[in-house]
Formats: sequence, C-alpha cells, structure tokens
Amino acid sequence: MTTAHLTDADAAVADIPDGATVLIGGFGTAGQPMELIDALHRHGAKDLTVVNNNAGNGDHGLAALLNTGNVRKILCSFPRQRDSWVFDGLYRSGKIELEVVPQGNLAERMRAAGAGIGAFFSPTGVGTPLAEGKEERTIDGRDYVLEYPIRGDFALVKAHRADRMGNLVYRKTARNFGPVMATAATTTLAQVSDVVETGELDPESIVTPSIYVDRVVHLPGVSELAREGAAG
Amino acid sequence: MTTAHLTDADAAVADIPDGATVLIGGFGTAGQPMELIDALHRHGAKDLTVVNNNAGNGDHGLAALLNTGNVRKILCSFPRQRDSWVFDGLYRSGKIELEVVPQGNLAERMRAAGAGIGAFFSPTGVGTPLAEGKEERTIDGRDYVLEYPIRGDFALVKAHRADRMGNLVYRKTARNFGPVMATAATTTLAQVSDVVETGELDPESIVTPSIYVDRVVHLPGVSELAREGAAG
Amino acid sequence: MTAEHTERGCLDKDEIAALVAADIPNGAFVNLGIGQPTTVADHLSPDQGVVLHTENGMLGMGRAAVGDEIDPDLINAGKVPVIETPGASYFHHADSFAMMRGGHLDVCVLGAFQVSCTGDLANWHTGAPDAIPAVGGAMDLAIGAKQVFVMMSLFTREGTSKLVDECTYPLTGRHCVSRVYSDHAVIDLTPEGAGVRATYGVSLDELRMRTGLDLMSN
Amino acid sequence: MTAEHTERGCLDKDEIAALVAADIPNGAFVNLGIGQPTTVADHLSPDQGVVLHTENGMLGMGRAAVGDEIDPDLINAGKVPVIETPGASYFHHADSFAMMRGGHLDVCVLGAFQVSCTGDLANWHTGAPDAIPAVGGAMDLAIGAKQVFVMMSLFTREGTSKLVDECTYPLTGRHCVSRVYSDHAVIDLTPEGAGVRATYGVSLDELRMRTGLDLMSN
Repeated sequence: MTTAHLTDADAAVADIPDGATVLIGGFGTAGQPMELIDALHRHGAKDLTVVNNNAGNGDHGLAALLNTGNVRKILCSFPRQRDSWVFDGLYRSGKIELEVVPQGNLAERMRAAGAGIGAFFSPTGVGTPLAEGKEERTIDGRDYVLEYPIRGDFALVKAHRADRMGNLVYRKTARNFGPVMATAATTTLAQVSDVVETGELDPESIVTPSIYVDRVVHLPGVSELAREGAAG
Repeated sequence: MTTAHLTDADAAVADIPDGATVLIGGFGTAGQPMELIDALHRHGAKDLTVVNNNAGNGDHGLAALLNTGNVRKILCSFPRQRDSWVFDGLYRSGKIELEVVPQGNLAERMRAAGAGIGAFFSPTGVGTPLAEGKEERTIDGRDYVLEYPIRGDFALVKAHRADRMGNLVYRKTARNFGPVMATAATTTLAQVSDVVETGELDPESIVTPSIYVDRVVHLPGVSELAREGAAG
Repeated sequence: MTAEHTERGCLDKDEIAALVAADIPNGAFVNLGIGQPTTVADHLSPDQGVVLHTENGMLGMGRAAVGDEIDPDLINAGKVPVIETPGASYFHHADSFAMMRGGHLDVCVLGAFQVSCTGDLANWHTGAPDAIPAVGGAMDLAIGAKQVFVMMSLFTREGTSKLVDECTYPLTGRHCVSRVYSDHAVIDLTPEGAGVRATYGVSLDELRMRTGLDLMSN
Repeated sequence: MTAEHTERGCLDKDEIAALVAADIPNGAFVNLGIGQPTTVADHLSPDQGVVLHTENGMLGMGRAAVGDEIDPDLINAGKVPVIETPGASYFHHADSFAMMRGGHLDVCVLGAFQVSCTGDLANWHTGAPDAIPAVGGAMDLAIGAKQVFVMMSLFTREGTSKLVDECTYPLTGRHCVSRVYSDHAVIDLTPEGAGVRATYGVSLDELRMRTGLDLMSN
C-alpha cells in the first residue's frame, strides 16, 4: 500500500507494540538507523526481540535500548565487542536471551522470510556448536543444516535517498542488511536524509522497490553530519 | 578469475562439451542471447541439457538447436507456445525429455545453486501434479515442497553493457533470468552490445559483479538493430 | 446478505473487469494475469495509485506501448511491449518471484478453468492426456499475493459450473483463491466454503440450482 | 618433496603475508579476514589484478582510507574505513554471503586458534565456559571460497602445536582449510592429512617431533 512520509521519528515508531520483533539495519554505524533506534527507546516498547548484526556499542542507540531492559531477546552474529559492555552485563546476569547466528545465515534467514521460503539447507555452521539440535542432511555429498526464516514485525533501516513513492537507494557499504530486512518485516520504516520526486531515481538502480517500504522518515542532514564528523 | 573479452561468438562457445548443462537467459526475445545460441548451434555440441523459460520459438535460435537433435533434455516453465512446433514435434515423438518447473521455482532453484543452498522448501506447486514425488513438509502451518538447485556448466546470457572488468548492467525487463543464471553456472558468457572502461559503470548500479562473468562477448549493434527492427 | 441483481442481465467481460478494478484498494500492488485479467488495467483510475507488477521483473508497469514507444526490452508477462510509469523499478527473476512468493503483492487477478468452493485453483492444464504441460508462472501467481481474485465465466459452454466442490482438472494451487468475479456472481471463497456477495441476472436460489452447490449468502 | 629452509630462521608475520600474497593467482577474487590476514593486501602487486571482497557488501575494496577519504558509509568487515577501486560494486548482505556460500570467491584468508590435519578449523571461540559466543562471519568465511588459507603461528606461546589431529576448541567449519601458512611451515591439508610444502628454520623431522603429527612430505 501507499508509502507514508514522515519527518518525525517518534511518530514513525509510535505503534511498535510490546513484544514486537524488530529488525534493525546496519553493520557497525554504516546503515544504522540511529534516530529511529533512539525514537524506539523514547517510545519505550518492552519485551522486544531485536535482530541486528551486533548487540549495541557504547551507551547509545541499541545499547541504550538494551540498558533500560526493553529487549527480551537478541539475534545477532557478533554480540561481543570492545565496547559492548551493556550487552555483556545483561547477558552475564541472565537478563537477556541471545541467539548467535552466523552472519550469512542471519542474512539468508531474513531473505527467506521475505521470499516466502519455508526453510533452507545451509552449509554454514555444519559440525559446529551452532548447528547442535538442528536437522542435518547430506545432499550431493555435501553436509547442510536446516535453517528457518526470521521474520520481523517491524524493520528499521537507513537508506540514502527515497522518492515520494518510497523507492530506496543506499550508499556504499551502508547498504548491508537494509534491503534484506525491508523484505522480511510486516512494516518497514526507512530513515533517509534525502527525498526526491517520483521518477527521479533511475528505475535500473532502485535497490528497494517501494512495495517493501511502509514509512519513509525524512531526516535531512543526519547522514551529512555523520560524514562531516567522521571526515573532520 | 579475470574476465575474458571476445568479439567472436563462435570462439566464445567453442569449449562447450557434449553433455553439458547450458542455462540460456531471456524471457521471450527480451534478454535472449540469440547470437550465442546460434553459435552454440554451429558449434554442434550434442546431448545438451538446456534450461530456459521456454522451449524455442519458430525455427531459429533455441528451436534450431532442438531441431538438429542437440538437446537431450529441457527444463523450462512454458514449453507450449503458438510457435513452438519444433519442440512439440520432438516431445510428441519422444525425442526430447521435458521437466516443467514453475517459473518462480525455476528462478529460485538457480538462485540456490549460485548461493550454495542445498535445497529449499517452496510453497509453489504444493498439491499439484508438479509436486508429485517431491518431499512435502508443513512448516508453521503452511505446506511446502522441497526443491533442489539447478546448476549449469555454462550460462549464456545477454546484458546491455559491460565494463573491461566484466561487470554487467542490463536493460529494463531484459534483465529477467540473466543475473540469476550468471551465478548458477561454472562458466558464464555474457553477450553485450556495449563495453566501457572499468570505472565507468556506477558501483551502486552494477547488477552482475564481474566475479560471475567469465567471458564478455562484445557484439556491437546487435541490440540496437533489434530495437530498430521492432520499432520500425 | 447477497445483493441479488435480478432486474438486469448477467455481466459482460468489461463489466466484470470494472468490478474487479473497483475492488482493488488504493495504492495496491497488483499482478494482472495474462488474458482477461489484463483488461482490469483499463478500468483502474489514476487516482487509485495502483502499481502493477509483472513477474518478468518490473514494478510500475504501464499500458501497452504504441508506435515509437515499442521497445523489445520492455515487455509484460504476456510478452506484449509496455511502457514504464514514473517510480518504476526493474529486478531479476529470482527477486521478482520472491516478491510474489513472500506475499508482498496485495492482489493477483487470474483466469481459471475451475475453482473449488474452498479456493482450489485449476488454470494451467486441462488434464488432456496428450497435452504438453506448460505452467509458466501460474503456480507462483496462485500463491503470490495477499488476495487472489479469479475472473471467469461461471459456466462452460455446455452449461457446467466452473465453480465446483472439487476440481477435476489438475490443480494450480490449493486454497489460494479469495474471490471469484464471474458473469453471474461475485463469490468469496474460504476454507468454510463459498459465500455469494452479489448475483447478476440470476437469483441466489437459481444460482444454487444451476451450480448444484451449497452456496452461502455473504 | 618438502622444501626445507633450515639455513634461515622462521618466518615473521610480514614474510608469511608475502608468501600468501605470492600464492594468490592473478585475477583472483579474495576475502581477507580481520586481523593478520588483512596485511596480505600490502603484499599484493597491482599486476596481480586481485579483487578484494568484503562480506559487508562490496567487491573491489581498496586500502584503508586516510584523511578526507574517510567515509563512514564505506568500511570493511573490520569496520575500518576503506576506499573504492575502479570497477567496484556494492550489494546487500544476502547477496554478499550468497557469493561466498556459492563458492565464487577463489581464496579466503583467515586466522585460527587450531586447525586439524584434515582441514577442520577452530577460530571463533576458545571454549571458555564464561565467554560470550560471537561468530560474525567466521563460519561463512570458513566455507566461503574455493580455497581457504589459514595464517597463524604454528605453536602457542606455551609451545603446543596449533595444527592438531583433532581440534579441541569449538569448530568453525569441517574439512574447510586447504592450506596453513605459518612461521615454521606451509602445509597443505586434505582429507588424507597434512602435507608439508616448505619448512622455515626447522627441518621436516624436527617439525614432526615438535608437533607430534604424522606430517607427509609434499
């Protein structure tokens, strides 16, 4: 259905209910929808399941959301980082559930959710502790484990530019999980720094077609500031 | 490894051996690598398995390859067409084997081959004659059939433009099966009407990265002629 | 309550297409199958903001191309040259069918040989033993949207109902059709059976007699 | 026959990286893991035409960015800002890992805690009971190329061999490592066992004694 356009991150996340599964884009800070995460934190939904490549850094963004106890469970590939003290503390005190998923399986399981695939046999993780308890099968002489889709109720992603219709393009390696998560959630919110008129994006270059985008949250200046900050 | 550049379609297909599985791009004439198919016909490899959306039209291209008995088996979604008399005759006289595959399963099975997926559960075809004999499973209340990858020894695709490195972009709906087949074959040949210097294609807009392209066959004028012909 | 339009004749194809078009929600993403379903596009108003999907790799498909617009690289699933509308996007076949299989389209409109009261669809094969099987995207389309609408005449030329208790033709998909738009009636299909929303040129009772089906009043 | 370089000391990290770089075929598509493997890039000559993949969605990755080149949207898998080389392309995470899982990369270079003589890899978890598990792309990389090279010191600080008959650390992948580049030797691994291509600063016999392994001469 028609993509909504908003400029208020708080309004954009206001209907995310307690208990929702929220897919959050980004790999490091690249592609991380920081303003939407902060809005989700202010919104205060509880008992969330979060899917992200990591489990928060420092004290802001996802780490802040974890710190206030809003997240019941996290699925990620790499929770342990130099500055993941918030997650580390919660995990060690048993206050958060963790499912560690190899990064490629994480992406492919969300892709499967978006593509209507019921399950798939992946060679990644075979023979390792992360495959324990999973169905294994040898196909054509190679071993695989059966992996199931990861679906989101909401996806929060960051793109570079949207058109009025909701088509998205990304920027460099900030693309990462965004296009996959957008297909895997019932409701997808994309924060962008730039919105152009419909027809101004090259139809050959659109990465996420508008069918996958429910809300565009236009936050001009955000990514430009980040870029200047890092370059300066 | 480094993509080879050729201008001779016959040289490009010269090492396709008897018995090879050849994925051939195109949906109707859009994206159909007509000159590579004709070269394969002249080359004369026998006992081929061909994967294409259709089973040849009229007397040229794929139909000609079928007509001379070079194809043992064809996998396609829609063999029967108004002008598929060559295939029809061979099929009715038992001279060609046919595996009919729903179009989306055809694409997804090649995608699985390219993506290292051992098999996947698809909801398409459940309860129909095309699912007979296949493993079925109910997952989360929905029924699925297990589908296996389709791998090619060679893929023949048509793109719009390549750079020296072998990166490809396509044109409009001529993209169709090309990018998927390029990932699913051991050796991929892309016929293009235009070659530009490396760096001239926008990195955000490359559809098939050069890693999937073994040979670029530069046939300038071919697609322009087709376009003029159809428009005139 | 079924709306019984007995004061008029049954619907012609154009009227069926107009009904379908009117029932497509604003802003919906829609795939119109080859043949009769394609004519629904002629009845969509620009105000509806409906975006058309074609399974050969495009969202934002426009009308049939004419004259200089014709471009052999820009065709629909019926291989007819079409035009591009503003905001269109292109993608490859695996992505295009992922979009359908994943349930992202709002509506698919298809033709049918037979439909069962619980939504089974038969539209790809007559079951004739000498027919060459050819499915194309039919099975993908059958399960490829939140709602699947079928457009068909309710009776064969011989007067047999094409809405049936059990399909006798080979299936395209199970429990996949949400609604049938036919010349004589618009009928909702659910696992519980068929409920008639409206009749045209016949009463609900007549329809029950002619089809021999246990039709509910919706 | 093993090339025994006993006239010299063992290799330093830089020499190991140079050896790996020299063995990467011209035009290869290569993923260099985080840490020591990253340094292989410094030894690749432009003539080799090697194209670097980073699993966060890019082919044609260049060196670390400096000064004004730094762009937070352009980073490698270690989250270090990098530059783009001509002919680079970007893709999303599912496509990026499909590229690895599908076996399209020619070489992955990884670090390791332990490697078994038949190519099992342990490089993600020490097995310490209180460690927080974190795998990242390690398991995908382990099976993500036609050849997987491991760079490591052959012995722990305590002198224990990191090449072992059976890994005692939790596995990252089974039968996935093709070759180990270490300070003391370059060793091919196959389902039949370990074959030493070259030794540095030790003889093959010494290596057999110190590792306690049944090393073949390759």
